[in-house]
Amino acid sequence: ADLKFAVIYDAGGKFDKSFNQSASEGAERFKKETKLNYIEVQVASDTQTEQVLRNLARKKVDLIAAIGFAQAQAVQNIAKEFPATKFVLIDGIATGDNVSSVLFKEQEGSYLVGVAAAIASKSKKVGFVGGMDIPLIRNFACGYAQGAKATEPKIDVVQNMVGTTTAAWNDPAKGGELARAQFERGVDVIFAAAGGSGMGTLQAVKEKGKLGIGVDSNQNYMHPGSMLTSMVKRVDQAIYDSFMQLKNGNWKGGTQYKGLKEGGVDWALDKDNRAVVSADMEKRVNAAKQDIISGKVKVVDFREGNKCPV
Amino acid sequence: MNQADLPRWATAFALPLLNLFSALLVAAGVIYLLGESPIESLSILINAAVLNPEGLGYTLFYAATFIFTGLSVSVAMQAGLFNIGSEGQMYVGGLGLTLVLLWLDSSLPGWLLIPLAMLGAAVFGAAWAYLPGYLQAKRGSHVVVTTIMFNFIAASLMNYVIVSFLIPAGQQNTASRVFADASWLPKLNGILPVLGETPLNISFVLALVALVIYGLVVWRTTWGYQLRATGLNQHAAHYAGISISKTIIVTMMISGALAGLAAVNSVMGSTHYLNLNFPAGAGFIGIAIALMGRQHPVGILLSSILFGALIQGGFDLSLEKANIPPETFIFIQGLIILFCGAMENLYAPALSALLKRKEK
Amino acid sequence: MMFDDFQFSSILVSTIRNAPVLIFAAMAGLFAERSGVVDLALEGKMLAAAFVSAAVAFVTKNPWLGIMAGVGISATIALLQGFVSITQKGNQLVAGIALNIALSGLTFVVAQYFFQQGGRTPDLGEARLFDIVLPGSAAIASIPFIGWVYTRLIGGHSALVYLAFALIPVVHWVLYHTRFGLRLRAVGENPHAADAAGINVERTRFMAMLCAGVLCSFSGAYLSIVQSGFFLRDMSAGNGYLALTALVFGNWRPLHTALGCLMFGFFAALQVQIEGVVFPGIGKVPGSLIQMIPYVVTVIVLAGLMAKSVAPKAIGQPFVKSR
Amino acid sequence: MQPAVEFQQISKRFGAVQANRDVSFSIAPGSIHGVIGENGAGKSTLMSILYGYYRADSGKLLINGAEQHIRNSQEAINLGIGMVHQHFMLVENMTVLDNVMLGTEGGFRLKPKRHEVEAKLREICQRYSLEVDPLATIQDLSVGVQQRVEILKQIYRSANILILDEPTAVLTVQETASLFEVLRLFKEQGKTIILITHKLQEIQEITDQVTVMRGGTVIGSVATKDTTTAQMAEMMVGRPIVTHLPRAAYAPGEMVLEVKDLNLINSQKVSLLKNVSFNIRAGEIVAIAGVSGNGQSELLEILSGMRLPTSGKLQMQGKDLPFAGRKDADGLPASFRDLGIAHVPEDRLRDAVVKNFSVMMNSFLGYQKKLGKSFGLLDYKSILKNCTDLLAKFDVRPADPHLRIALLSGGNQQKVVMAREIAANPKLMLVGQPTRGVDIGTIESLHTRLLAMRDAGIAILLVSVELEEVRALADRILVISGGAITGELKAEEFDATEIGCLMGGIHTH
Ligand SMILES: Nc1ncnc2c1ncn2[C@@H]1O[C@H](COP(=O)(O)OP(=O)(O)OP(=O)(O)O)[C@@H](O)[C@H]1O
Ligand SMILES: Nc1ncnc2c1ncn2[C@@H]1O[C@H](COP(=O)(O)OP(=O)(O)OP(=O)(O)O)[C@@H](O)[C@H]1O
Ligand SMILES: [Mg+2]
Ligand SMILES: [Mg+2]
Repeated sequence: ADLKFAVIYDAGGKFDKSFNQSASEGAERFKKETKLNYIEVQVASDTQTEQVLRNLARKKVDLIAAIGFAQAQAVQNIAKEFPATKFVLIDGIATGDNVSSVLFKEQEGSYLVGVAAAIASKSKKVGFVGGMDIPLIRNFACGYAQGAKATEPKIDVVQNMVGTTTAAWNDPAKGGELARAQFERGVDVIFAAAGGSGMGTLQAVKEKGKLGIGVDSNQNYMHPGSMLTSMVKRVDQAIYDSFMQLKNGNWKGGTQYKGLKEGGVDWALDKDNRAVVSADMEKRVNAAKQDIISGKVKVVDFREGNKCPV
Repeated sequence: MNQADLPRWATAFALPLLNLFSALLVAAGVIYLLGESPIESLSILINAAVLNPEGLGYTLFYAATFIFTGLSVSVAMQAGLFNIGSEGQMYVGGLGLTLVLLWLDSSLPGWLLIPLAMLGAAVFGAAWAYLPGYLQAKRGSHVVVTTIMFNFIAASLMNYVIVSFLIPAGQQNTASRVFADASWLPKLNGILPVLGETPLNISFVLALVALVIYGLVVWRTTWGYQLRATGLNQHAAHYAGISISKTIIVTMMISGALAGLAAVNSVMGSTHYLNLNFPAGAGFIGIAIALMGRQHPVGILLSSILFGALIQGGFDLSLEKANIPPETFIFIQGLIILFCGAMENLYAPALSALLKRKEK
Repeated sequence: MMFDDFQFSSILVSTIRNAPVLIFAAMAGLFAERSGVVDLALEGKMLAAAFVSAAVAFVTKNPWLGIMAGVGISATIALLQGFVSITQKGNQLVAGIALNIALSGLTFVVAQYFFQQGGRTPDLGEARLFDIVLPGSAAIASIPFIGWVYTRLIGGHSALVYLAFALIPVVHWVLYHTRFGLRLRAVGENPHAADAAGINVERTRFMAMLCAGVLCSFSGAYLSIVQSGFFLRDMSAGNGYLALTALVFGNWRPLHTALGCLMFGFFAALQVQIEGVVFPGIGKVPGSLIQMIPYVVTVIVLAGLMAKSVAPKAIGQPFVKSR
Repeated sequence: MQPAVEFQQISKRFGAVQANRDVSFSIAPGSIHGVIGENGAGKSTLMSILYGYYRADSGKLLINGAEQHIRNSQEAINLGIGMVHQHFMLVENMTVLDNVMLGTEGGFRLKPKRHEVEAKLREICQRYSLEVDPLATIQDLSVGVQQRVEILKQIYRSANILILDEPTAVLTVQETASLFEVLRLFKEQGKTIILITHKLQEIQEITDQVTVMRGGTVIGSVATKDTTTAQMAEMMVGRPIVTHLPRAAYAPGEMVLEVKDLNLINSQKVSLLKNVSFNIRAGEIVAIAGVSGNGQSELLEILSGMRLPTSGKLQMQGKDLPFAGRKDADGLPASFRDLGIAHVPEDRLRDAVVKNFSVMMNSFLGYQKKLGKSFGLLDYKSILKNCTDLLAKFDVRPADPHLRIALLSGGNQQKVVMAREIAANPKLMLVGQPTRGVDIGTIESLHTRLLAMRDAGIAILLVSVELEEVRALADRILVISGGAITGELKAEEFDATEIGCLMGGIHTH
């Protein structure tokens, strides 16, 4: 019989223009290429996650992709219960031979866009708008600040979070307002890592003629000309790879950390932001990228000590 | 339009059923417009939520939480207080039991640990409701407004506490560590294996007990009498020597404690860790349940099960039918509340005319 | 970042941008509640209007058509709410909460059905409502203080912002200086007296609901076609409840209520500004705690300064001609 | 001449209750027509039908000879009918002016008409000597003045047929007199007036014709000058009414309540009670007479524990009443009850009953603590038995313990309250306006109860604005004015004129 695949999105949903969406793109690409179908589910709570995982495992799905750290515990439990089923978990760690945990070094990609922002900023004030105030998002902010400060030591990095509940991912009005407030304080480049709220931020950026930086997937296409770049987190690639490996028979469990070196994160340069990125900027950002890959520059992971060096 | 001239069976059963039916009819229309067969959808839903034993287990699991939040809102309503803050009280209640467990779960046996953790949940929930109660009683600040504010404050506070203190080092998930097995609530599938792998646990039984106690206290005791008198006529309550402010504060604390206990089901019965936003709106659903169930134990039980079934069945249905997103069931919940909770008289004139004609 | 980084000018401008969502909704609530109908469904009407405005603006490429469509849907919902609360004499709190829940689900389902973007509408692009630049801004902008006042504080907002602020005196005038206002207040305070004076209580309440529907729609339109540029599920984000709080805070009086809205707008702006600021002596306060500021302030204000607010007497009670 | 109003076979039913049954009678134009009857006889219902508030199930209504179908109050108003309701129909937080304008505002803007109406109101006030400030807010006005506003409204609207439903129930003697002056003026102007009242002397004093109702039907319609109050009473109740109730000789016992230098100053720094001192012994009825609003309500509230005094010494059987050191009176009435103080408050619907409770649940309000058994469980079996007994003993109609108390008439509600307080077997009974709005049959039975309590050795403090009631019950009369006791009389010294002067604050001695 054909192999069976499934993707479980977390509460953000498949269309979050962020990492869930990225995961769905990866699965979609796999489907196009292999003609193998997959099941999609969105869960609203941790209890449901376990229920769905168990149902899928019972239905003899071969590989289940669980998107988001919130599913870690449920994957852990079900993986133990169903050793024959394989799991790939994004952004979280679960143990077991049948689990592949994929973590991204968001700080490295964020560092690069921080460098770009610092170069692009005329006012030497750059902004960050985060969604919900959680360590993952703070890690984005921290990498961004490290990149900006490394490029321009005197630079100001203004940071705001939209909120403290899941509603913070769905409040574009506040996302836009935070951007406007930052502009009034002199900020002219903003990195938005806020899901749906970030859409509002980037809208405001466009409206005020400033520069914005997208997150997770390449969001440059949204407002060509006012997008400086996007910090891409290749969840799609991770999903695609994992599905492919299973198909090709070389799937392996274990924990992987994907940074610049592994191609897990990157900055986006395409036709939509070509005009905004100067040759000098491109050179300097790529240099920073090489420095990180080579280990010359070490970007601190906020989550390790729950604090940011800058 | 007057319910008074209808027999009891009509107001208690016929009208609510007619209303439920109407809500489902509207929902069926929407499902039809979405391009799916309403009848097939309904049968999937009923099958997934009620007929399939495991589905029923999930339905009752959700219902257990809703019974507690529904009771929380109801008891406050009896005193004339509209407690919108059950959500926040449940959230903070979850912190209470978590602190107890993080502290003691490695050293105490389950039979001691579980009651202590529940106590922690109740105490924290009550404490979170104390201030709105106090401000209402002593300063006349609207409890509706203060409890809404306290929900927001709880969300920020809990975010701060969880993110800053509870996430174990090196973990990504915004949640506390997993509690020791001793604290896991016994599951009912131990007694009823037919329920299969569901998180349904003894807190459902506790919820039933809470319903009975609620009914007894409110309708059969002096304190319940005083509570209701206060809710219906504060002047008369004062005249009767009832301390209004004490009643308000104590009621709010009981309401908060019940909301806090609502956390027990999902945190100690299912996830076994405290995570961000775990109440997921159960406190607000409690308002709907209290209103729909008319603050009556049987009503609360039935509406809790109905809502549990909608969540469980709706979720399964959305898995099978790609065109029906789970949000459809949020819409249907709203419809049911609207028809059963606010338009209870819709069919009263017609029904009473029908009955009259029969009499002749 | 240091404490002196804190910019008062930015807070003021931000306050002005934050307030309209609340002002429209609170004024809507004011009409409904002064007539005796509790309006817990502000949130739902706001969401429906936000969605319909955005969807129609997107399809027609015209924000004004979007706003009009939003008015239509919000008014329709308000009348439905009226049917339940006034004609059917149902529990008004239940009706409000039910509509909020139903519309939160329905807007998602419909948006998903038509646009397939996870309950989002596409970006409105040119169909957004843009900020108005006052005449002569370019010339005045460079004058130090006056330039800022003219181009940023007074100018540079969308038409809806001006509408919101213009609404405050208008609502005050309607409520206290017109026949409709007099009847509205009477019906909300003592419907039996109004009835005895020959006033049609139900019709007056329906009129009030209609006003509430129309005003509330602007709130939704402001969210989607001014502030965000698209519709997103649940984007009302509790603003309807906050508007009700402002109403209680303002004792159901238009000017005081508007003040309440501005206060919320101000504290939201303040909170944005002090996030990440190092306070002398205290250090950096965690962002999640700073998020609490508007709510903590509300509680303090309600408890301290303005204890006992007096609601319209007949609020929440359907009008029944007997005891 | 055509009758101004003619009822033909009017019937109206509420659920099981036939409120009006084939009511037929007519009212001559330019006359004052009295309508009397027991509580629940159907008077208010009939008038509500005339005013378009309810619609009759059957029957015809003729106004000035023409049949009319009045569907709502607006249509009644258009026909020149005005009504002053039993409970005032005023919007409390609005001014007199706005209340008068309501429903007749003229154009969309209020301003032009406001000036016009204000001028006209001042003119009317002058012409009818009604003292009302058009710009005052209703809630700041005393009931008497609020009543005047109701009348003012009708004059302003130039109603030709004016219905007054128990207008004098809350008025003082003086206020009633001035109301009647206005009514006589109306009559001179050719207006028709329908007056409902439970006070038969008023019928005697002012009406031309009187219609008596009982159980929803008309018993008869007679010219006032051809009848006496005793005859009317008998027609109403169906049996003769005893007006002078027998009582035992005055033999007061031990001291029960001592009040010394009682003062009350409210939050606006107004002194409501000034150095009030008096005492009550067992077996006597002490009445506080006075125009309402002179501090007697506050006095009752303090003595029942519902409110704290500013200063003063209060002793019950030689022991201080327990309010020392308290910040508010929250919960205090319970301790007062424990000392044997029972209280029948002035505003029974607001204070003494919970409208949405059944009669049974109201039958122990205030005594709930005593009924708790183990775990505070209420013993419904004995509660039901006690309640049924009380209903029978006090002849409450209907004697259904499970009926919502709001559905009882005011008089029957009052019987329930009185029954409850008497059953508590108190040492001191505080009674405020026990017979306000109650029909004479019920008054008779309530008075009989109070006298029986006195004879049984209970101390009773009666607050009443009805001098007739004071005369019928009191052993000693204290007159209160402006928060101070201005005089004391023994029962045998009763003199309406002197009391009237004392009530106005004029000392005669
Ligand atoms: N709104 C109503 N619904 C049901 N029954 C009513 C209603 N109003 C009046 N009744 C019934 O009609 C009867 C007559 O009531 P009505 O108010 O006319 O009496 P009344 O003569 O005015 O008494 P009172 O002297 O106490 O004012 C009552 O016995 C009551 O049972
Ligand atoms: N909604 C109702 N349903 C049934 N009966 C009613 C209703 N409203 C009033 N009644 C009846 O009306 C009768 C008299 O009512 P009415 O309004 O005249 O009493 P009241 O004004 O409170 O008494 P009073 O004038 O003596 O203070 C009562 O017998 C009561 O049963
Ligand atoms: Mg009457
Ligand atoms: Mg009466």
